[in-house]
Amino acid sequence: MSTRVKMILILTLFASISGGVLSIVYLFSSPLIEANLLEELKKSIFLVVPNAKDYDEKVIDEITYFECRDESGSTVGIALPARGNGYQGVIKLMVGLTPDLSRITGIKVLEQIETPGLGGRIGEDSFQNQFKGVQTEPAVEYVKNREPEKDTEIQAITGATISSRSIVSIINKNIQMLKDAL
Amino acid sequence: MEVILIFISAVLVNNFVLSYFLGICPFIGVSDRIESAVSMGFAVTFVLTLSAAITWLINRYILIALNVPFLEYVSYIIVIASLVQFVEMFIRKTSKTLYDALGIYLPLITTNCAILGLALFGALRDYSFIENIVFGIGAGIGFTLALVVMAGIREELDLADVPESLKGAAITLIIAGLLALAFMGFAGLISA
Amino acid sequence: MADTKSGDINTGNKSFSEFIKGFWKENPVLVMLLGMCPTLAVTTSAINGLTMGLAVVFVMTGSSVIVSLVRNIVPKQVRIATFVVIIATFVTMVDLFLKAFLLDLSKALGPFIPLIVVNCIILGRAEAFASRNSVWLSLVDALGVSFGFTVTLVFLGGIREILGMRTFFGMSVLGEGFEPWVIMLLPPGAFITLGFMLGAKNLIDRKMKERKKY
Amino acid sequence: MGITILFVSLASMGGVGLILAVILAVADKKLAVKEDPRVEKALEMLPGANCGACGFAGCGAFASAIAAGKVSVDGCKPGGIDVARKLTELLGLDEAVSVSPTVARVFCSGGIKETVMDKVYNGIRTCISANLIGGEKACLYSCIGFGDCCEVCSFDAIHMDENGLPVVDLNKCTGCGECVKACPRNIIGLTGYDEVVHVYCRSFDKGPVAKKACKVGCIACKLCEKDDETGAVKVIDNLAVVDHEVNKAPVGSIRRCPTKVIRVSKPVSGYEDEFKEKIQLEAFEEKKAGTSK
Amino acid sequence: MKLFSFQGGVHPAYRKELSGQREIKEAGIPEQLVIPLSQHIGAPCEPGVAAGDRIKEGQVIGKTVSFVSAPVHSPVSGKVKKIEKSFHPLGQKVLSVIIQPDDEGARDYMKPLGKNASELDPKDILTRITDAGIVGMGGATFPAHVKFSPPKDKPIDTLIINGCECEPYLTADHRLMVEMPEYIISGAKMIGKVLDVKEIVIAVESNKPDAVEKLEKAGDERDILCVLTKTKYPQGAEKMLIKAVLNREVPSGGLPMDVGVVVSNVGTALAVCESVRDGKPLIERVVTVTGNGVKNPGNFFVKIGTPVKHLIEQAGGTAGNIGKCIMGGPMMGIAQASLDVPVIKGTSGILIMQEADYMQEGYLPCIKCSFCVQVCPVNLLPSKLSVIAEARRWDLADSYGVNDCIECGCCDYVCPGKRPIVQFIKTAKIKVREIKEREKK
Amino acid sequence: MANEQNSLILSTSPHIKSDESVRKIMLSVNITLVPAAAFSVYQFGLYTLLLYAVSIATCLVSEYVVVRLRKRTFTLNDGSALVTGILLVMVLPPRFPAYGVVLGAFVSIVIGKQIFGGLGNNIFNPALIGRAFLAATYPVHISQWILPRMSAAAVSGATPLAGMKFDGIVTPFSDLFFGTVSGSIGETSAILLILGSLYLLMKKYIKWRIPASIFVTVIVLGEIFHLINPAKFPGPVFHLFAGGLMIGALYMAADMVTSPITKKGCVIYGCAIGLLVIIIRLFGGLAEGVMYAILFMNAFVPLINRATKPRIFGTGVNHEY
Ligand SMILES: Cc1cc2nc3c(=O)[nH]c(=O)nc-3n(C[C@H](O)[C@H](O)[C@H](O)COP(=O)(O)O)c2cc1C
Ligand SMILES: Cc1cc2nc3c(=O)[nH]c(=O)nc-3n(C[C@H](O)[C@H](O)[C@H](O)COP(=O)(O)O)c2cc1C
Ligand SMILES: Cc1cc2nc3c(=O)[nH]c(=O)nc-3n(C[C@H](O)[C@H](O)[C@H](O)COP(=O)(O)O)c2cc1C
Ligand SMILES: Cc1cc2nc3c(=O)[nH]c(=O)nc-3n(C[C@H](O)[C@H](O)[C@H](O)CO)c2cc1C
Ligand code: SF4
Ligand code: SF4
Ligand code: SF4
Ligand code: SF4
Ligand code: FES
Repeated sequence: MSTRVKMILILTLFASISGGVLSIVYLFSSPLIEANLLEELKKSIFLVVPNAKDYDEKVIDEITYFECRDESGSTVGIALPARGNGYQGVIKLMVGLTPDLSRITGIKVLEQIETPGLGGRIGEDSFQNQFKGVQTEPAVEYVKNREPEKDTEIQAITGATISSRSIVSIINKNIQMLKDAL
Repeated sequence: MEVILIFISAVLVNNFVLSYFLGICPFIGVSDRIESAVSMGFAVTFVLTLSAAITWLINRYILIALNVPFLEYVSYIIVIASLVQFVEMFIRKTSKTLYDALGIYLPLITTNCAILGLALFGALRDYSFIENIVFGIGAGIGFTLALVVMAGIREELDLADVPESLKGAAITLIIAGLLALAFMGFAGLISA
Repeated sequence: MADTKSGDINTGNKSFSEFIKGFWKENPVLVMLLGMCPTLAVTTSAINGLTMGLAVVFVMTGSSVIVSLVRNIVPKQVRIATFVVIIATFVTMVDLFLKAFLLDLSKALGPFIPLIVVNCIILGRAEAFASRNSVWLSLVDALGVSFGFTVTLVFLGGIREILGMRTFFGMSVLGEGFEPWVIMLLPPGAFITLGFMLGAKNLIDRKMKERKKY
Repeated sequence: MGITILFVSLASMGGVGLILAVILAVADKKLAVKEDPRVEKALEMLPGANCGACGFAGCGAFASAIAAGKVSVDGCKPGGIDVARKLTELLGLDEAVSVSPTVARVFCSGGIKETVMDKVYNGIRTCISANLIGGEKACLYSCIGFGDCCEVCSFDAIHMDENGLPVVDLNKCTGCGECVKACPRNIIGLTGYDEVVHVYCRSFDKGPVAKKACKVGCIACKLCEKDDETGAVKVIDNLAVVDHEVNKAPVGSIRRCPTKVIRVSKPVSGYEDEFKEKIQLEAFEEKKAGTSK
Repeated sequence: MKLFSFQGGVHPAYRKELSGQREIKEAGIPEQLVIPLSQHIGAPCEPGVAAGDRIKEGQVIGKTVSFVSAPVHSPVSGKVKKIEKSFHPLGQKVLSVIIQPDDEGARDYMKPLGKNASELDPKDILTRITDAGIVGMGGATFPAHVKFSPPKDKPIDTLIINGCECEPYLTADHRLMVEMPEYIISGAKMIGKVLDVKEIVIAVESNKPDAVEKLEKAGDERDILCVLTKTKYPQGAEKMLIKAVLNREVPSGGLPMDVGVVVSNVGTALAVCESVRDGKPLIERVVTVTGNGVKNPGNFFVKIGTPVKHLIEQAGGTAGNIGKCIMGGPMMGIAQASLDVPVIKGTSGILIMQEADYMQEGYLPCIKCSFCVQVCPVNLLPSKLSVIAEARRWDLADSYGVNDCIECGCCDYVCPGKRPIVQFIKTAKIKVREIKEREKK
Repeated sequence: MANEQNSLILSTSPHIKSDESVRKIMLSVNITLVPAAAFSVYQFGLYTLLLYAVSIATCLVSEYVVVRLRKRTFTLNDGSALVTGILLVMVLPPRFPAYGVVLGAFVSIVIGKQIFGGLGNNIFNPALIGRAFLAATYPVHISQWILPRMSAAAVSGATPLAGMKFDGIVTPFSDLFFGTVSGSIGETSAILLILGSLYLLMKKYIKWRIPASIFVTVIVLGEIFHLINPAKFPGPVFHLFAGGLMIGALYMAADMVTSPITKKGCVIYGCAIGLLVIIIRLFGGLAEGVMYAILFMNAFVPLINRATKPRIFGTGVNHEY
């Protein structure tokens, strides 16, 4: 057998073996992986929309959101995945809203790579809890170095104005987009 | 506009070497002389651009089209490895000068995280074809920038009284740390 | 490398020396300067370092064995391509495994699991050792090198975790009085710490050599 | 579904592999470049000190030249006979190679204790720089003593002693000649390991001048010439020289020299036997011990 | 009047007041003269006499063996004591004729040719310059007849007579210009005639207005132009002078004749004049003996071969403990190992420094202040060169232009780290040359 | 040898040296910093005096220890560590914790300077390395401001730049000029910094091209952006006197060790710093970019020096005349 034929055979063989082996591993692991992801999604949705027990995935104008129902089946809120740029990189959020989108019921930071101890504190509960009950009309705002006064205000993290501002603007932008779509 | 931001981000803000930690091995290995740093930088930029294009195509027309996402790593890497090998052979045959300047660095590139990292990040971020290529070029230029600056510093330090134990890779890493500190000034440049 | 050539060492000793040299004399990170990317990127905590290290142990032993099994039938021209396919297969398995069972860790390690594929250590070892040696020796070598890698990662991750978060494997070790050094969790901290680790290793080596002389 | 995925995977990966393999195979055929594999092998055999003693830019360049048959295999001094033998094997030559090992020797005996220091030197403390204006010692041919030679030795074979003179560790010295090049006063010379009798002075000054400058220099008194039974020692230009072609030890001269500047150097370990025979060292050492008592 | 100048340079304390106003005196004849047979750039002479010979003042004692060389004449009448290797001001040992003078005063000069340059044949002048053993008196000691016979393809249009004397302390040229301006002017015209130049310029630093006045009076403005240059070291370096006066740049590695210029020192002009007019070979020169190490600094007519020790006595003896004896000025002069070395044709000054004046303790790393870069008249990066030499990276030295350095010492003078930059550069030059030679082989 | 004199000294030319010395230069820098430092103690209280003391002590001790460990002799008393110690404090916020200053000073000397081989060999400005390290280590402390004793503003403790960036407040020029604003300890009083540096400029210890080109670039770019959108971007005068630009341009960018040695290089370096300052201030995530701009450009200095090697006399010109 000439080396060239051998070359072709060997590489093709190894590539297909690899494809085969992996597909088998994948077949076994994919249910677990999917379940994991689903679990996570559920957790975040139920976290930001307190009374929700179940949800429907909806898509409008390429915007995905989750309509949440309680045991009775009535709509108790909307969970909206949102993303945008922070200080260091992309921030992903889940935002819980009342069905009429007028108030925030909770937010959860899903992914962020802000500076630990600084912008990273947007992932802390004390920051996220501030958003409960905040009004979205006309827009969420942040204040610095003082207690919030209005219903639309939250307090920015000291030394991380930019991360805080990013969260606020991500929320505003995504809610606006959803509103426009609906 | 989006394209420009992607470019600036890849070069300065999220420099592959200094903030994503990709391609550190060649960064340390080939940054001792400015000439080789420039050559290596060109070679990496070239391969990054090329593989940005090809992996985008694979992602779109094989992985997504055939719904076999788990083949991502295998398919990217086999293509990149073969591609680099092919380019090396090609350059070697066609131009001796080009081979001496770039070719000898090519085998190093196959085992360079930057190449696969680029493919994975690109796929993760849903870039369009053009965006992906710009991302590749930006990452390559960012890599070259870090490499050449480091080479300049190391050539300077060659003449300095650096403590014996820190000579070579150790001081290079520390300088990379200081460079990363300096690059932190650019953080927030794309988000603000 | 000189000592691997001498024929009079018996196999048992030889494999033992193959095994331990990965820890110090041929430590992949500190001496061969390979696999630097994951070393720097994932070591924000000791546990991340450990997971990464173990993933590398798996991929490396697996692929080393296979590579040395097939080394004689793979023609030179497609050697690299074939090896990366083998390695990538193992990496994908680890990746799927982590995603299925350890989702949080998988997220923390991010893209650096797939990047094991190109980690210079893996390929370096496949090229330099497994493709030339018997299965047993390749296995021992891979284990030694990858454990050396793991230990280094845990060490680096430990330092960064202790100074950056006051904890070690999640346990609090430095008191409240110590204000964490955020820099340790950022890229500069990674580079600088590893740089000093390398310097310390060189210093120890030099001191040992000096002592040997007298 | 499972089967489909399995099938699709097999096919797609197989397809990709096939395409790439074909490309590489074609490239391998069309773009093949021949390279001499012996270069790499030769490089492995060389010591890798990149000292340049072979006259090339480094071990790599030497390896290429060797493979191309442009130079003789014994070009690498540090590698010595072992490397030369290996290279011969590699190249398939069967001519017998004979490499006579060379070592560096320092031809000055005037350290701090023996030479007059009649000026103060204020400047860069390297020999080559000090030599610009004459150094500190009265003798213009003496070792300056700042150790440039030690600095350049890649083999750690040469060190300054407490008397301010360099001493070569003959067992470590590979005869690469770096120190010879570094010395601005030509005090170090490469010598065959078996050439063991030397004049340890390089001063061309006339007797009285030399005597004033240094206690242990050659004063050109010609007594050695007179007492030399072998005809190897001559005084030329106020300095005694030993002709090594005359393969005998000028024991008479060694004994006669009033400043003891003609001496026998220590043997390179491993060659003691050969060496003793050649110059009857033992006999000489005994006699010397007797006279000095 | 416009002051001509160049980029870079330094303003060290000039200290010319020590000897500037002292008239030139005869230094007398020492007990013994040591006359090296190599006092010029080029092949050394062969002895033309033997030990024991009686010789006359002006008699040839060293014969040339090649074109680039200059004969050596006896400065006194007396007896040849011996011919042996002896210390030379440049540091090596050189074959020298040692003469015991007598009081007979026997002279053997050449035949005077005439006074007026315009009436003389340039060929005769050139032959006379050759026979008189004249070399450049500005310090470089390049044989004058070689310099004055440029190849055909390098026409010379300008002769610059260098009266800058930019070295601190030295006043020999200054005194010459003040006391013997006619000789200088006439010598300059003779050289001009040999070279067939269009213009002769005498350049003097602005701190010597009296010299200019005298020169202008002695000369005729139509033939010779006197210009003032800025008082700045190294204004007298020929490359800088040509740039300042004519705005021409001598190419790197080239000579003034490449840009159509010849530069000669005022002392050279004087020697030419004397040899043509009086037939006197170059056996005597003006030397400034100065510094705080001598009691009465002054300027002297000195016989070539006179030991330094004799001159110190003439200047009133030593003051304090002597630390350094420098032949030449403080910026470029050479420190001597003993006081027995003789004055040679290129010695323009003897500077004796007290112990307190010279010592420097060590040096610091370069702090990249770039002072040296600012002052380097040839635009090098002295800091880089010194660091390169310190790290022994000779391979880099060449690419940073080490061989273009004129060793003026400006960089060394200003360096706050007190780095011995010039010594580094000199070392590097040697190494670079060595390596190049080895490569050629 | 029979020589009645004591031995003569041999050295190569030149035999005279100017009276400049490293020590003199460094001491001059220290002295010119005193007015601004004294003003800062007055403005921000005695606590800053403690910080100066701690920083200087740490710098000197670390320098001494490292030099001793490395068995080197020089740089112990040249005063450069003193400069580093003072400048480090001058660029920190007034209430920065003292233990942080100890860490910063240690990092300045050890990582910023000694690991490169000590005085003269460092690539980056040591004081800025210390500050950047602290900014990344204690990011919260580094952005805590207080009002100075002589304050023009009523309440807010924000620095003029942060005020501009996050709240759109432009501080009046006179406050910036005299330093009655909040900010880092020693950066606030532009006038004292300028006065101090005039002496250094005169003595050429500062290469004037560096601050000049920084100022020119900042003024030009500041003006351009101000013209584009006066509401969003403040004018050039504000940029010039707000924040750390004065101390940065006059003392830190101009540090001789870490700036280019060629004239052209200095201009390139200065312009690039000016450009980066404006970019970071106007578009970056941080309010102030001087420190990062200088550090970033420090890294380029070897390349700049190489690219701007001056034309050697007699090369590359037409020799026809
Ligand atoms: C090392 C470092 C990390 C930083 N990380 C963040 C961050 O994660 N999020 C953020 O908003 N700002 C971050 N900053 C920016 C500054 O703290 C910036 O001054 C701050 O956003 C201004 O907000 P303030 O007005 O509340 O001080 C960081 C700065 C530094 C030096
Ligand atoms: C740094 C330096 C300074 C010099 N200064 C003078 C000077 O002041 N006067 C002078 O005549 N020659 C000086 N020379 C020598 C001139 O360059 C040139 O050789 C001389 O003027 C030529 O004349 P000559 O051949 O007659 O000696 C100096 C040279 C150098 C390198
Ligand atoms: C603050 C300051 C600014 C200066 N600006 C200039 C200038 O813009 N142009 C100039 O030629 N000289 C200027 N100088 C004068 C220089 O100090 C000096 O003349 C110049 O550096 C010397 O010229 P050179 O460096 O080109 O050799 C300035 C001096 C100071 C103190
Ligand atoms: C004009 C001038 C400015 C300086 N600026 C700084 C500075 O910003 N930071 C610093 O650590 N040292 C500074 N120094 C001191 C010194 O140059 C510095 O410590 C060196 O970088 C140490 O090698 C300065 C010195 C001078 C002369
Ligand atoms: S002593 Fe000299 S010849 Fe011997 S190995 Fe060392 S440098 Fe080479
Ligand atoms: S032998 Fe030569 S190089 Fe060595 S110390 Fe003596 S003078 Fe210097
Ligand atoms: S480098 Fe040479 S030419 Fe330049 S200043 Fe120094 S000594 Fe003069
Ligand atoms: S003058 Fe001295 S310290 Fe300054 S740059 Fe030049 S060599 Fe360096
Ligand atoms: S691990 Fe080597 S380049 Fe990333």
